[in-house]
Amino acid sequence: MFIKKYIQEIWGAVKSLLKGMRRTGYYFTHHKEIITQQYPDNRETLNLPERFKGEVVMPHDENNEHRCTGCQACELACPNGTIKVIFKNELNAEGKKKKAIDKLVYHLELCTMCNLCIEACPSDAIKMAQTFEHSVFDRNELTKILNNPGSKIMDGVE
Amino acid sequence: MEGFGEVLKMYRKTEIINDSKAPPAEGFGEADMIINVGPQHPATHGVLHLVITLNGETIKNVEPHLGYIHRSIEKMCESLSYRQFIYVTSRMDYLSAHINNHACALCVEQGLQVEIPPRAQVIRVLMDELTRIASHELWLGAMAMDLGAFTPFFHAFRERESINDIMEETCGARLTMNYMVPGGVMHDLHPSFQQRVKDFMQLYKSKVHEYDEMLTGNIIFQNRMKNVGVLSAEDAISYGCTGPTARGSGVSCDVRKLYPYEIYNTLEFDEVLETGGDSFSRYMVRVREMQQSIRIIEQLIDNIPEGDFQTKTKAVLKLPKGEFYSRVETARGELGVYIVSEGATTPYRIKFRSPGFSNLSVLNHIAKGSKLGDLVAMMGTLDLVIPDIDR
Amino acid sequence: MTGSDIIFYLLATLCVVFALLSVTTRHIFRAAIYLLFTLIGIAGIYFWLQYEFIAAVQIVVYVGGIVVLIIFSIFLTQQTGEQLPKQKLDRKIFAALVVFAGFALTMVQIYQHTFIETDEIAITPTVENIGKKMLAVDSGGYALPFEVISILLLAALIGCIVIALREKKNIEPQIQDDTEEHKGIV
Amino acid sequence: MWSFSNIANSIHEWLSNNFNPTWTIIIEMVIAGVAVISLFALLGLVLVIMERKVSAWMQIRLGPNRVGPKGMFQSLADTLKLLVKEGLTPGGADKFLFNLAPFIAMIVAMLLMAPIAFAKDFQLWDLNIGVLFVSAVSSIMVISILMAGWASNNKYSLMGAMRSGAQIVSYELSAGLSILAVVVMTGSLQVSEIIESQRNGWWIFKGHLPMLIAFVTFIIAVTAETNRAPFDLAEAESELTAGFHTEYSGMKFALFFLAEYVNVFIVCAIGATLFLGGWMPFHIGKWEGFNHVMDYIPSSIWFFGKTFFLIFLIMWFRWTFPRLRIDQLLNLEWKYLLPISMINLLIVTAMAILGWHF
Repeated sequence: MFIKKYIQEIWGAVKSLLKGMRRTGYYFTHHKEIITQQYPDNRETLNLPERFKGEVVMPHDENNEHRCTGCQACELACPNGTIKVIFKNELNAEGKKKKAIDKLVYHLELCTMCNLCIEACPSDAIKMAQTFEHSVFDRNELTKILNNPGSKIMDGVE
Repeated sequence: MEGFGEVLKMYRKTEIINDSKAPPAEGFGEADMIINVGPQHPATHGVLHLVITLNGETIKNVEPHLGYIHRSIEKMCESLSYRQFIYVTSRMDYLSAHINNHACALCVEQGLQVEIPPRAQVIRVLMDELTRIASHELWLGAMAMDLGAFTPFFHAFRERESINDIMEETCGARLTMNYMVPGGVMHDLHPSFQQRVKDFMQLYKSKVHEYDEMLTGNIIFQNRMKNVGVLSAEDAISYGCTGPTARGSGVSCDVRKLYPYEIYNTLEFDEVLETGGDSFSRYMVRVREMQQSIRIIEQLIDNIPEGDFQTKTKAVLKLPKGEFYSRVETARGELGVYIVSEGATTPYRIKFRSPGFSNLSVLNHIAKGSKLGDLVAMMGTLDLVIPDIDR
Repeated sequence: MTGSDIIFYLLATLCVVFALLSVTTRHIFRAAIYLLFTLIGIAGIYFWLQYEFIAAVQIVVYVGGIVVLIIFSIFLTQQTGEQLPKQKLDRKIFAALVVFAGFALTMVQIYQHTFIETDEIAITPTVENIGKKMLAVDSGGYALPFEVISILLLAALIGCIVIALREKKNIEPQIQDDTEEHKGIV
Repeated sequence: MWSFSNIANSIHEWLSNNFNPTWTIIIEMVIAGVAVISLFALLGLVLVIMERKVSAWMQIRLGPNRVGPKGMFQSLADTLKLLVKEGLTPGGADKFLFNLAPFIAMIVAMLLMAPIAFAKDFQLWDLNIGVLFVSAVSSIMVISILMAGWASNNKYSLMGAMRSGAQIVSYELSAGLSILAVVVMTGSLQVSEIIESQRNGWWIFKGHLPMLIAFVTFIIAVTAETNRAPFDLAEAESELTAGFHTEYSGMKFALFFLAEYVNVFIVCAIGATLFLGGWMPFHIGKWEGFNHVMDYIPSSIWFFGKTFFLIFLIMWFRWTFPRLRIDQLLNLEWKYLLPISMINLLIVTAMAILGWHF
């Protein structure tokens, strides 16, 4: 019958709407389900996974020594020309001239965090850091020199 | 400043040309109105530009204008080596970045003729399916928001967020992971991967009924979706639609079933088909597809074989002279990667067959004669990702 | 002059000024809005007279109904920013004369009419009284005019539906043609 | 018992003793105007923060939590921002009407405050057609939206205005019919009399099922009339960016925004007055002790409690449902709400004649 169908239709519609309202009502009263992370406040407790790709850094040990031989593998592997290796000639202990890196220039503004340079590095000289707050006021600050001033290559790394 | 004045004059001139007094386009009636939706519009989710001819609220014609986010990824890939070009494809369909990378890696592997270790295959499939769920979750939320329901957006993002956390832990990034390399995957799985995926599946299963309560069963939602933007199976084929868009019209086109790659032929899962062809069918296909992905993950998560995660390949890859094509099923449809190699370290020509482009092309066909409010429902269920269309 | 008088003259000026603006403006949409203000002013005068019911009905019918309809018809036929063409001087003079003649006729009628004072107690305009009077069939009842007006409105409604239906027929085949064309390609 | 009417009477007496009648009226009007405007501003602030918190908790978020304790002063900061923002007027716009529209929206919302009884004996103007006045004046609201949509010279705005016109004009019918249900029961349009008739029970309980249906129809219709989701087609942001107020910014936008929230408050206050007994406390039949406790709660708290409950209900709708399409919206009105409320009105009339209510 027409009227029966009409009323059934309305009843079904109201029921479906009430179902949705029950769901939102549930969340309105259950504040434990809130998933918001209050980002700048939780900086101390923020735990980024160790594989997170934030920026490329070159670890130095306590003697200010790094592991980079200047093989340019990273420079070649990079799809964007983010890394540039600049050489200098250095005298080693025996007084021989030896090629070593002067600066390893890293353009953070060009980097896409693809991890290919770290994969390519044969001596594990560079790695990804977990920093992610990269905003600066001057674009030039994003061009970084990865090796510390006066740093040397670690002994035994070829 | 002289030059600026000239530009201003030109601008004014074009304004006059675009005036409604100019001779109207063909089939443009007296009562019609042209309205520009986009490139900055909340419903286009990106920089799509639709020129819509309206008669009142009724759509007479939709003309998509593309190119606002064209970055010539294909051309860019030609100057990158076979290892390097994979990461660029993450930027095409950024919601299924993994699957895009997978297609490229498959194509390169086809050229190199390397065997992928079984562990890497399983990892790849797991990641693909996780990406598919994440992509569909985002689509669900965004589409609900297009229809005016804000709350499901946040509920869907809760699940997506936990997938992103899993991705972050294993791949090191949340959206553009670049986890695939020719010959396998970049890292081994994170030790806690299995547990976290299981946690995610538990979360998903405990929350999946919410979509039915908030959307699927909702009478307003059903009215907005049913018999809206009906795409027949013939039209889906002739416009080259793939993925959930075509499967919503009853066209079987799942690459995972028809041209299985990796280990898909050993897995148990159904190709989701709906025969309605309307927006609601497309919606149902995606919702059910998420459950199929969960099913695949369930089969694999406890059976990840031990072994290498990557085949050792040469430092500099060179594909032999020839043409290579590989296809995968992304969250949006079939993605084809076509490489022409001249034997050098970089491809001679690369062509991507992106699913979004063909899916967008049906928009005018299905939108004609429907209301303006339906257009957002159609665009939502076509699941357009603009960088995928423009590349 | 008491406060009450001041309010009356304010309302009266409002009505007259907006009525004049409404016929002199060349923006058609503004004319509708000025008309709206005139009608609201008249409603204000009813409120001032403490005929709240009539005032409310004035707003419901004229502001909520008639002006909205006028605005809708402007929306459907006109373009934003377009001005109406300037009228010729002779037309203006003629219109002014007609208006003046009408005004004079009304005023003459009012001044010649002898208003008879009655001893009967005025009916308080409460809702109940108005309702009873509206449906009364004895002398002084408004049942017949009420019904006549409703038939007129019904006729107008049917006319609207007929016009709307005719237009629909013209549009539909056009859409069908388009879909057939596409099927041909397939 | 402590009451607002005593304060009002003492002020009136003091003014009458010190000034002549004209000045007394003018000063009283100024006081009432200032009170309405401050209530207006306060309501805007409270309702905005309420909406944001309600939406946040439904969407498993925290919501504003920076300005003030728990973010309670967030809407104050928003107001400050809107005040200092530039109010742009687009080039091709009809400047006069464009700038006039938000003020019309405001003035209408203010006028609607007049017949609402905020507490026992606390009412600005208890005119004998109170309810009709509200539904009449609220129909001017649509004019401001149409004006804004037309004057913006923007196609989105125009479409939003057209939609809103069609929507408000049609939903006024079922809102009016469901108001009539109560009017038929009480036999009066006067707000104070309607409240008085609910001394022994609210209409929603006294009137059995037909009154409940009238209440539901009323809530649906006023949600549509105030352009709130799921009927927010006039500003449907995914279709029309922002509908009729696409081109508005700064304070002019804020006025529209405020008017929307105040309208929500007013329709909920009317709903509370008609169906939930206004400031009348909740009484249960013969439970004398219980009724006595309820009487101790001030009448203004009863009124605002009921009103804010209805506002919460309307917000709950907004954050749960998807938006309707324009033809479905009109279908809902003409095929469902209007016939239902018409038949309902007939039943209510029969009930009133036969005296089938408590």
